[in-house]
Amino acid sequence: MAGRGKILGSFAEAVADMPDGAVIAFGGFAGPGTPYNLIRALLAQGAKDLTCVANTTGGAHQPRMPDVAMLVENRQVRKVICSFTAANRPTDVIPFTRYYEAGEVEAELVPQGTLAERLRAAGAGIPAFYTPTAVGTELAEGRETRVINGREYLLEYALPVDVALIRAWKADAAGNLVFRLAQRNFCPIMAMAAKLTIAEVEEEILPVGALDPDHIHLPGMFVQRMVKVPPPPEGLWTVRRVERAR
Amino acid sequence: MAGRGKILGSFAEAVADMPDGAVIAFGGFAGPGTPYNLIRALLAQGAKDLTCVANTTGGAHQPRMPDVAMLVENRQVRKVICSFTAANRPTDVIPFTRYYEAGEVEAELVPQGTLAERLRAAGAGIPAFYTPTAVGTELAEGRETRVINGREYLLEYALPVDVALIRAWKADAAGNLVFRLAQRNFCPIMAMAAKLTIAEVEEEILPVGALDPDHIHLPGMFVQRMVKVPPPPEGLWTVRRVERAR
Amino acid sequence: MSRPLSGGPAQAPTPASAPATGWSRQQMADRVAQEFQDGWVVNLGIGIPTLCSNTDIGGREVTYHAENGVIGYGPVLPPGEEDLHLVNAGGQNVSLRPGASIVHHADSFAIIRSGRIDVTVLGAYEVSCRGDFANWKLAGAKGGTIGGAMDLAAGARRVFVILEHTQRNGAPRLVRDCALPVTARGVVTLACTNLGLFEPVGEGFRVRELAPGISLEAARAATGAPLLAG
Amino acid sequence: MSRPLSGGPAQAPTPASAPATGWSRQQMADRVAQEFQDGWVVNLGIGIPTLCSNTDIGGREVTYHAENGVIGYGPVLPPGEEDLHLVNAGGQNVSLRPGASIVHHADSFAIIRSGRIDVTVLGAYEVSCRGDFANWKLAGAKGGTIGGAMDLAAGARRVFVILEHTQRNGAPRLVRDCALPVTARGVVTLACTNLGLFEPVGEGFRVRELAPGISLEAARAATGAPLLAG
Repeated sequence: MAGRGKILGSFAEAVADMPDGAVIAFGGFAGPGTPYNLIRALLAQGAKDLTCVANTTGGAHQPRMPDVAMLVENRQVRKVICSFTAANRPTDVIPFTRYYEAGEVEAELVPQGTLAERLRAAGAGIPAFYTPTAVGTELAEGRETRVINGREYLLEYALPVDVALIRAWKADAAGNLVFRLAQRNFCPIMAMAAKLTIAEVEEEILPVGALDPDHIHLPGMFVQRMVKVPPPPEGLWTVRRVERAR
Repeated sequence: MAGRGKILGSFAEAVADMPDGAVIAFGGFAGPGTPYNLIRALLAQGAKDLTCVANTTGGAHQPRMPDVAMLVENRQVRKVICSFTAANRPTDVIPFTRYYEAGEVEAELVPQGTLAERLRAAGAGIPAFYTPTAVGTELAEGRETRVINGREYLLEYALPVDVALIRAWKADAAGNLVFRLAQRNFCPIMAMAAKLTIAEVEEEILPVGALDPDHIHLPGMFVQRMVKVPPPPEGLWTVRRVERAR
Repeated sequence: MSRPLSGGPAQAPTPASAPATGWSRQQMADRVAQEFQDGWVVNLGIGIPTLCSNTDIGGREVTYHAENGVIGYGPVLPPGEEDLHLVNAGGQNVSLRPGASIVHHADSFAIIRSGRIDVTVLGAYEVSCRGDFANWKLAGAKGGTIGGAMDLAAGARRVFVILEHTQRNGAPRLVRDCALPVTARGVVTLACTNLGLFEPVGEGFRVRELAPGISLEAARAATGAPLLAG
Repeated sequence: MSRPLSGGPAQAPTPASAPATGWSRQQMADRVAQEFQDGWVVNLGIGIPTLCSNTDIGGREVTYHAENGVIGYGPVLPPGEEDLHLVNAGGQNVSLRPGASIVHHADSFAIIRSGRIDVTVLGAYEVSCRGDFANWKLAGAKGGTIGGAMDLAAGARRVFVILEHTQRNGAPRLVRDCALPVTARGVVTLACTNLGLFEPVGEGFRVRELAPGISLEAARAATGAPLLAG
């Protein structure tokens, strides 16, 4: 379980072979866990016709950090699969909205727990499952439901992805990852759902064996490439976000 | 998130109100994680007509430690749900076999991954899911299957339990648990599938806040009762097991 | 963290010449937080509900759970004191309480769907007297903001909503039937507005409490379904 | 951990007066372990397969995964040196290799079902030339020993089986159709017996290699399906 060359020297190198048409999952929830540096590298790399799986396309906060909506603006995205395709507050307008309303990008709106469970199912070899979420709503119209023990449930399918881009706190050269606090969020389940996982790592990547096996949140078998985030300003780090004024 | 009286002084007290007919999951895999002390207390408490969910009913090893088969021998069990209902080696005979072959106890044989996933589903509010496991075997005969993306899958239902009995390494008074190495196995998912979880804990139970939130394997909301395992001989500890001679 | 609490017995209505507006956003959150029972696991939605975690609820202890897997967070931290790795469901930098733990997103929603959340408090555009509510899609909008709301609505043991009693044009948000696409049906047990606390009971809303200065007549006039006195 | 390896070119058969029995249990495990490629994730079943983790496979590195969520274990430890919190799928006290990690049972089988296991090596009672195999239930038995075998058989990228070539009464275990209830159908790509390495190829077994002293005729006589020479 040696390093096997999982550690790369640059974000550009890490995403250099991203093919057009890839299905990419982006970790992160409101900042922590978001792979800002990998998104920036993907903007420069230019792969097109992407399907982007993420909790949001990016918020209405300042300062704006690299987000899925920037890939949309850069004409790299065919479709997004998210639990938010509009701003949290009706009075806000997020950058994604203009492209979506103009029909320049598709969107599949998925409840957040269903999104998480579909990714988890893909990583668990479970092709489909039933959930109580969204029963009786517009999202369930025309779809298959099933009554189990007297309650109605909606059939949902696994959501496998080609690539997961995530951010972690600590790593060893074998790819074992540790997340700090709210940074964990979607990152482990997206990696498990992916054929290829690329992680940007905040601390120096440790030698194999330096992490306690009981503290590892994502085993190295799920992580193929890692890049250390350099100090700012070269590397992008999470900053305090403020609500955009109404 | 104070202690809320989760720490009890004895195993007898912890299982005193176990009702007849309870569905009980027993953590543990080949030793680590097995709640030996709670099983011993349950033997003394005497609840009957139990359904026992566990990986095995106990092996053919020596020394024999408290196991589900002892509850069977004690006439407390109506049914077991396990991934082994015979000995690993055809030449061994496990204590359970005599009662099972005599029709004195029922058994449902479930593939181990399906057992784990059914417990996980119960703890995740997922009532049913599809799995590739056991398709084309005797276990799938007469049961519902479904072809998804060209492959055949078997429909499986969640397995909720009334009580989970588990063993952990460290705990705090809020019920947050940490398992050591192979001790984790079924313990967290059984607790998540249970209405009531009782844990025997190997180390002194720590004050609330003493555990690193990133190192907790099972949040305290899933654990209602804890008992510290006393030193031997009063408390039962895992011992080295040897294969019973053929 | 101590804040003045509203609620309690309704006071005499103010004169009609200065129409009472009832509770502020923080007062609504404070009033709802008084409903939390000792030992509850509570999930707070984006917007007004997140204000509940700043409310002093006396000796009762509740565990705040956020969709991103943070279990046991505390008040929002002031600028300069934030931990940038720690946010609640609204993206606010919060503190951790002793005994906190972290899980990933799938386990966080396992907690939600399996009924481990004693109450979720959500914002809403509309709530019906049958307990339906709508909070994810505006009329004519192409996009939506579901987040964790549909999972919470389907999985939590109780669903409370907090919303302004009327729209800006005066149209009621407490109605017989939701006009907007619903988030879930028949799940809301308590609606808190700036005018008071209201329980959907099928044929109408039962008035649990009115905000100071709010008369039953004023509340009725602003409501799109029957109001049943206490 | 270094052990003498068998395999390599078959040697001349021993005289018929002293029938060759081929490989020992450890030699079968050693031979199968030589098939492991650098970087593979390998799951070893109870019995003979667990012996593979003691085999020296040179500079290649594989990660041993056990059903109980231990990822990256190493050789079995001798009495007195065990860590009682650490067992493999066979309940043996093993060591950990650097880079090891631990997951719970549901995540362990997530790894299995999602195709992350490059190969599983399982014991078997029977294997058919179509790649079916049986390893969980004996004829007439009421109970069974499925363990993780059905999940592994359905999920692993490759399924190897290790078994004695014949039953004690001489009846073949490599057959056209399994007589016992199958564990999975059409999944076995390599069967290692005391007589050699055999690949189920539909109409029969292709002979990859014979153990030292084993003739093709002797292997044919002990096999219940056509043997196709390499």
